[in-house]
Amino acid sequence: MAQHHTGADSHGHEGHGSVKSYVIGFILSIVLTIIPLVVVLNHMMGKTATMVVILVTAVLQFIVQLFFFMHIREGDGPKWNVMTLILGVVILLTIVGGSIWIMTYNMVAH
Amino acid sequence: MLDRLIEFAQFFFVTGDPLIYGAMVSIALATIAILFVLTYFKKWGWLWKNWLTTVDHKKVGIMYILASILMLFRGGVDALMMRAQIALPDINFLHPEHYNQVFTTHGTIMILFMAMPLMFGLFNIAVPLQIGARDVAFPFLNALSFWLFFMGAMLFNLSFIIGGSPDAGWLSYPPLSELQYSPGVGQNFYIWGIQISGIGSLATGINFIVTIIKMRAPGMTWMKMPMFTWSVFASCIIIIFAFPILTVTLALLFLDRFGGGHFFTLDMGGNPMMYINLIWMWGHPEVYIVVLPAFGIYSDVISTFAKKRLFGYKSMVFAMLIISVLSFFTWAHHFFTMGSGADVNAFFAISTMAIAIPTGVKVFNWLFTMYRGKLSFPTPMMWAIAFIPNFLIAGLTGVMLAVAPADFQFHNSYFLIAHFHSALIGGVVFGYFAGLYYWWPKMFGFSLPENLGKWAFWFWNIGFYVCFLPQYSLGLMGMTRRISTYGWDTGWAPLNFVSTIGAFLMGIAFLFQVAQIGMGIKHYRKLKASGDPWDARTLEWSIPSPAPEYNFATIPQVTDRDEWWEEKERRKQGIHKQEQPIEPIHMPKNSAIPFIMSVCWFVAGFGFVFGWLIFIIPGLLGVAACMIARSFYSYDADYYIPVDEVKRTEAAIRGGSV
Amino acid sequence: MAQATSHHGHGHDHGHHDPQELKMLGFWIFLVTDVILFSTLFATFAVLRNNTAGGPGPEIFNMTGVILETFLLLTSSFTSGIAVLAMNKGNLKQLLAWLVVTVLLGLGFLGLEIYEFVEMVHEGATFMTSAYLSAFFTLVGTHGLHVSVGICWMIGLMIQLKRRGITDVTRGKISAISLYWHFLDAVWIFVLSVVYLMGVM
Amino acid sequence: MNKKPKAVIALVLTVLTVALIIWTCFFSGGSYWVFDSMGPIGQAQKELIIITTVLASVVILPVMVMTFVIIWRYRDRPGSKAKYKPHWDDSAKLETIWWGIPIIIIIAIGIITAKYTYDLEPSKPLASAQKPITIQVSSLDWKWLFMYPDEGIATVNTLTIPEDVPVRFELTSDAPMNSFWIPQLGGQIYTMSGMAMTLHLQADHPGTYYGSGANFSGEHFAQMRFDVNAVTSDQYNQWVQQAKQENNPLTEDGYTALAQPGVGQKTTYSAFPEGLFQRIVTKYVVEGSENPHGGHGAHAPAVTETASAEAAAKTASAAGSEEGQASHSNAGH
Ligand code: HEA
Ligand code: HEA
Ligand SMILES: [Cu+2]
Repeated sequence: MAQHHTGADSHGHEGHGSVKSYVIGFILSIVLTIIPLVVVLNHMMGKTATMVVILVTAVLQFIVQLFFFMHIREGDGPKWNVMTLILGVVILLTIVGGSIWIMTYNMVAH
Repeated sequence: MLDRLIEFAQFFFVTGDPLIYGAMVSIALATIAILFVLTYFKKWGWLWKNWLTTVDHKKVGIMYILASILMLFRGGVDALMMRAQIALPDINFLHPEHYNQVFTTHGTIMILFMAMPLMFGLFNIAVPLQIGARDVAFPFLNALSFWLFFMGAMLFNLSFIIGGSPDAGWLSYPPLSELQYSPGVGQNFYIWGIQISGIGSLATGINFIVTIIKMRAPGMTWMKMPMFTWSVFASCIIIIFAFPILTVTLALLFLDRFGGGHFFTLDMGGNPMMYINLIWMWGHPEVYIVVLPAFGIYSDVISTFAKKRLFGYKSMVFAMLIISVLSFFTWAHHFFTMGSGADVNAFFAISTMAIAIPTGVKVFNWLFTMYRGKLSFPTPMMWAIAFIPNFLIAGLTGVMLAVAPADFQFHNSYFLIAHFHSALIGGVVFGYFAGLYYWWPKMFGFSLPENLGKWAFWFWNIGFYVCFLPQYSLGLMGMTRRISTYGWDTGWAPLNFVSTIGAFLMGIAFLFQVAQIGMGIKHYRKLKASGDPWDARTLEWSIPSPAPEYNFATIPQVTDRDEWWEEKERRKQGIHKQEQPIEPIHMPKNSAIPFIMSVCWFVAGFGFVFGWLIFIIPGLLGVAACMIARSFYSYDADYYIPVDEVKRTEAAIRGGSV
Repeated sequence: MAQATSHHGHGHDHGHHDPQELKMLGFWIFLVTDVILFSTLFATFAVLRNNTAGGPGPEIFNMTGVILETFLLLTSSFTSGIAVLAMNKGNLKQLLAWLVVTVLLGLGFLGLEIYEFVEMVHEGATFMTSAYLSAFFTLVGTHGLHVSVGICWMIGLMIQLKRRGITDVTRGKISAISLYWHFLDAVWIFVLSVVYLMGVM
Repeated sequence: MNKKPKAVIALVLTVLTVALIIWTCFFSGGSYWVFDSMGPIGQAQKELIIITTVLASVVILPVMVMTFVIIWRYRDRPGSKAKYKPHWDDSAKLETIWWGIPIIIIIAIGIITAKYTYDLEPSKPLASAQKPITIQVSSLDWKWLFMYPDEGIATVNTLTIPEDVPVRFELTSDAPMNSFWIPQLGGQIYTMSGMAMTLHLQADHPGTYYGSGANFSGEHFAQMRFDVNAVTSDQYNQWVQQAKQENNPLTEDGYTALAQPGVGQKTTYSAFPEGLFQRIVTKYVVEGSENPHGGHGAHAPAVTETASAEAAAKTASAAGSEEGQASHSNAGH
């Protein structure tokens, strides 16, 4: 914390974590990267299962980044950043899912 | 040597059409005239200091509005040329190729370079004043947005005289827009014109969201915010999620054309349908981006001139937010006939219709704002009222189009053209006109002569119906859009002729508006407006017209919705708020970077259009240099206006009483 | 409800909003728009992923390189976080040191990525070969471009830090770049999962 | 100046113009092809249009009337007896009504739409005792090529079909995307390169109908119109015989020339190259493009050299034939 800063705006985003939280985050993300790598490279599971593992670990990893590195829980007042992010993710899923769904029927002969 | 020069000129300039030569000459003459006037009256410094480098939201707003009126003229002339060509069968006024360019530029200019900037202009004029703020959150970025838009628009318009205009429709579907079928530079102009101004739009979206979240005057909770500000917020939510899609889509098309990519090509596995899918993911939300602020304007205008609080405020807010989210789930209704199967069509048909529900709620609430009100009808109110029947027709036909199997019969016909002009003119343009007339006194300190305004109104309104009602019929008679001619045997001639008459009535209406502005300027002393000429309700009317550069000498303390109206009521009862002491006011300094950086973008964009590295490289280097300059030297980009000066200004404009 | 203005620092100006707070929120929203940008690219990639037009497919990936890249970027995300911690302690030297480490890791990542691209082009897998590869190079390349911009930006900030030390303004800028850097890491995870892992599985 | 007469004049003018427009809309010679349906699909679509329009108008029209009434009644005038309640801004009861009614109407329209969407899915064969005939359509720059695989003949910009017989159109494009539309028979569908679409239509009465391209495809797009001649079965057979005898065949070279950009004339050919349609559809398929990783996710089966071109066309067909549909459901896991 920057108590010694007399600047007006030392409220807000400085509460950021500690070395500990960064280290935990780092370790978690490494583990979450290794899991799908191992599963995929060794062909350990069937297609669907592998897919699920890849996606689940990716999402978990994203959450780890958000909480341990990007500190989305911090700051006072309403969490505008979280709200925009959630809406963003909804639109993201729409874009990707919607495109795949619609375009399934319009694959070119290739 | 000379031969090669001529050859180059023939490739570079658009040749062979007297209309275009005429346009070139008039553009050249106008430019020379402007340069001369600026030099003769020694106005270059004034132009630079007061306009080109300004970061004041009010001036940025005015520049947006000026540019958009210019674009309305260009788009309108395009429309009249089209209508002249198809007034009757077998007319040879425009060659087919030229006709295609005209409707493409008409659509693109009207939506991206007329509606969007007019909307941003009104955002800039009204939002900070309505929420009691000194400026937007990022004034520098705001100026940059404007100049990016402006340069993008200029780049796009340049295609008229240099290189050739795009001619693949306002959304440029591939494969038609691919190199294979459009080898000219027109499509590149399209891509870069929109791309450059699109970055600006995205930045504006972010800017206003932060402004509205963070800069409201103390006491102005969300549920006390003026409805226009709410609508801007809802519209900006759509902007920030929709514009990145556009950016990517155009970038991919450009990569196809410029870098040999295969996203949307026919060969090597490309899939043109993916472009259609992507562009509508932006394109559909886009129409709600432009219509939501219009809804906000109607709300403010109607409650002002009904002298009544807006009915159902909470449901209005809720409806608007639902619309902005729902607008992302309906895009496929623009290609029901692509054969995506019954599941897809059924889903998107229903999601589209669902938007009718919140929209309807808004209509009912407007009606009930007027119900038990005391209605007066100055021009802003007339536009607002004319909108309602108009938009009901647009909505009804919208729902008809949303019925997927029925759309198989409507798609790409004049029925569709009529639907979206009803929504875009009756909904969007009328709304922005209402806003423009409403805030005009606040912008310039004088009102516009009402009389000419009413003439303009009636010509627009009648012209609108005469032009577009017949088009519904034409659609049902099987007339398809984007055809440059048709045969006598079709039986479409009489209705088309009527429609063209309507278009020219709207053209006359526009001339009335120009005259109105001209007369206003001429007699501005007589038309001088007070701070609150409409006896209105929201904070922007609590300060003088035009607003001083710092807007509010002291930031108001808000206690109610319609704060200014309540304040007037309180004053009538003799309750006066305690005056806050004036303090030094913190202001951003002017900056030349937005202008210079946008010029650099223009240069780079021009280079990309022709594939000329001698433009691309310096352009991009210039952009980078501007960014670095901003990052390194913006540590003292602001200053304070001392108390004395504020007091002096206030005394001058308010005639002594602070 | 946010009455942003109610807590202002200088105590004498109601129109004054904490500029760093505004910028942070603006920057967050910008990042979310970037999420949308990437999701459009992901959607394009997903739709075109089988359109190899007889050309090479995912079998040509050099997974060792990709795994290395991943760990470099992960680590750099971590070190950029540590840099922020140093900044919060007011330790300029440490801050600069960690930023240098971050930049080096980032450069390593970029170098490997460029190497991978060059290899692929040599094997005949170019941007122009097929829709699949166009989508691949654009998606991965856009991420790479973001990383490059981040590196330039970080170097620029290091120069500014040297000149001006840790102030409110530089503090805001460092917070922004570290956020950006974590964000790029998160995007990479999805590139790894969707492009590489699902490709070779 | 008294304002009222002016407003009245304006109103009268508006009413007059609207009346004039309506008059031209109905008595000026054009005919409403969309409502003058000559086949089952068009008929069903017309019904659907009428049902949904009426349903939607149930709210829209009263609102329209209400608008005028409210504006008239609450205009500010001296001695107005209308109530003025500046602070009345909320009513739970009213709000419920106007959230509720549109919701109900939209649910109704939605259900009807969904039902018709499945019923009128263009790839769905029509119920008929007659065996359908197949016509292959390709949009070219800027003309329409029709091929009759069963009869072995082909035409440009003119289409002849037997009445009362379902026609199965297979559609593709050898030029920028277009849309195949015969308003009096039923709705349109896109023609796209590299894909084969299916559209089933039928004419119930003999006659000549207007057909056109509905999706902009470049310079002479306006010339992409064709006639549809619906004739009796006898006449149809006669026409086929005549077509075979009196015309030249479309050769490979002939097709290459035809596919060049340019406006087309009505032409009939006695024959056309074998498998031309399939070759157009698979024109951009690269030899040996079997995807080693294909088959997962939503993916239309890749076309291999071994697969017959016919099958290729079918599998590539978007919402194509039943086989096509089946392959989708497989693909979707
Ligand atoms: C500002 C612009 C705007 C607005 C607001 C709208 C509003 C709507 N639009 Fe429109 N539309 C366009 C601009 C707009 N549109 C454009 C530009 C195109 C074509 C682009 C191109 O192809 O070039 C287009 C095309 C378009 C299509 C594609 C047609 C085709 O290509 O074949 C469809 C189909 O569903 C559609 C539907 C709708 C619907 C359902 C609404 C709804 O939001 C309308 C809702 C409003 C109401 C319904 C009225 C008020 C409601 C009530 C009083 C409540 C009760 C009502 C009921 C229960 C019905 N529009
Ligand atoms: C906000 C958007 C907007 C606005 C305001 C308008 C305004 C008008 N539009 Fe536009 N239009 C679109 C958006 C818009 N349009 C879009 C998106 C398309 C689709 C494009 C595509 O297919 O790709 C389209 C297409 C379109 C078509 C279909 C073309 C075709 O498919 O072939 C037509 C035809 O009638 C038309 C007509 C008009 C008319 C008459 C006006 C009138 O309101 C214009 C009023 C006129 C003026 C304001 C001009 C004033 C000028 C003067 C008075 C000068 C007089 C001088 C001379 C005559 C030299 N428009
Ligand atoms: Cu839409």
